[in-house]
Amino acid sequence: MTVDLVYFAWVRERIGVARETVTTTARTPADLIAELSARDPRYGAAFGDVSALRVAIDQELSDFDTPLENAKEVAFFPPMTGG
Amino acid sequence: MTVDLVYFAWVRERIGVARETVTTTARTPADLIAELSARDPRYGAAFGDVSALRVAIDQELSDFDTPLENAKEVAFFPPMTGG
Amino acid sequence: MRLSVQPDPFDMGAELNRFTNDASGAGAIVSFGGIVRDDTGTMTALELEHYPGMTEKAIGQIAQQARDRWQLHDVLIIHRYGRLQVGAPIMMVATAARHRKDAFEAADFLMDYLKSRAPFWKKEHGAEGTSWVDAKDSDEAALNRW
Amino acid sequence: MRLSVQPDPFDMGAELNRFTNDASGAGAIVSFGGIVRDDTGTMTALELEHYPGMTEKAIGQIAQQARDRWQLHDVLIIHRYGRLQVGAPIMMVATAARHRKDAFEAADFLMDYLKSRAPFWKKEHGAEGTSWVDAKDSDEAALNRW
Repeated sequence: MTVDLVYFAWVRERIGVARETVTTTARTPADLIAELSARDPRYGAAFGDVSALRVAIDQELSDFDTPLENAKEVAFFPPMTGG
Repeated sequence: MTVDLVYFAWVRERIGVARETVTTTARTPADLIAELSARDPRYGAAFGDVSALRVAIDQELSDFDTPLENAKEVAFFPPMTGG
Repeated sequence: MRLSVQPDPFDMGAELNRFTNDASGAGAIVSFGGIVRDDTGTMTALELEHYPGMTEKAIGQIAQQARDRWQLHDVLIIHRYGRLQVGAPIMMVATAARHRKDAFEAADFLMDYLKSRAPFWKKEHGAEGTSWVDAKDSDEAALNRW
Repeated sequence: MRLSVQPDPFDMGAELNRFTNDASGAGAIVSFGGIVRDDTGTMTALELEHYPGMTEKAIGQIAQQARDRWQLHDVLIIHRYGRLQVGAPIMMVATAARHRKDAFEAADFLMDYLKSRAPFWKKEHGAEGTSWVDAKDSDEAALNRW
């Protein structure tokens, strides 16, 4: 499948792009992280500590083992600091 | 002793005056209530249900058995409804 | 710290802005505003009686308790008395703190105490006469939270 | 119900007055305002990044949860993004209810959820460079209150 990946805050800075489209066989965000980290060390630097990461599938906060199904957009970012 | 009595809300309306000065031997607000109620039925109407009354001695919320000592001003009123 | 007991209406937004500007360094500002509400649809005015002298003293003590208990940059309390129109502001409190928890808790505390410990009494004026507003047991019970 | 995600500054007092006027029948108005705070004395600006699309969606869901849970006449949420100056407003929420308990709890709830569930990230700009603001464990823990 083809999915848009979007990154925010220091995740974006470490990966070096704000948005990219990838073709993947990953079935969950955890799979995606493993696949990308194997491709390039930039992803390892951004995804190294999963406890410091959050993921949204199609703009809904999700878990790392939530099935991607037909997701169009997956976002990775640090814990939010609004308010 | 001589003490100023002040009344608020429906206590004032039932007694018919907002302020009066009385000479009394009462040692507590409870004594004062008993003494006044014996003098005139207006006081009985105002002080009949002590659970619906509050008292302040020299502008500090007090109990009915707090000693009056050298109090200058004793106020009787219903439970407050500020805010 | 501004504590005002007054008959005149006030501009809640203007008071909030002035308070916020003066509380420099505070990250969190909480305000509460009370508005005259007509529950029955027949109220023409709300009359607030108070105990001049004791009112100012009680409000000062309540504000001081809040400042002793929470980390606050500043506190604002405005409370009106006299005859108020439906929809008019009755009173407001505002708290300024570094952290939102202090600002929220202190404002909530101030309201609970002003409700049951500041010497005000409300009388509703309506088409069919007047009636004193009874204190609620729940208001007295709310003090036990603190 | 006005929910706004915007780069521009806003006038907290004017927003509060408009909200109060529109919420006719409400007796209790609670507002929270967040102000850019310089804890270190070296901050030159605060930058807020957000996730366009998800931000509006998340704020709408949080507001709806509050309306489902408390008796509210109205809710206001304004949240800025972009580069903000020290002392400037970051965001505000306001709640209008018949009773003060609903207004206080709902505003407190909205703040806890906006803090940890709305996709904003803060970066401090200072003389010595920039740094991302870490989320606090206490902010995540605050959600368990509800």
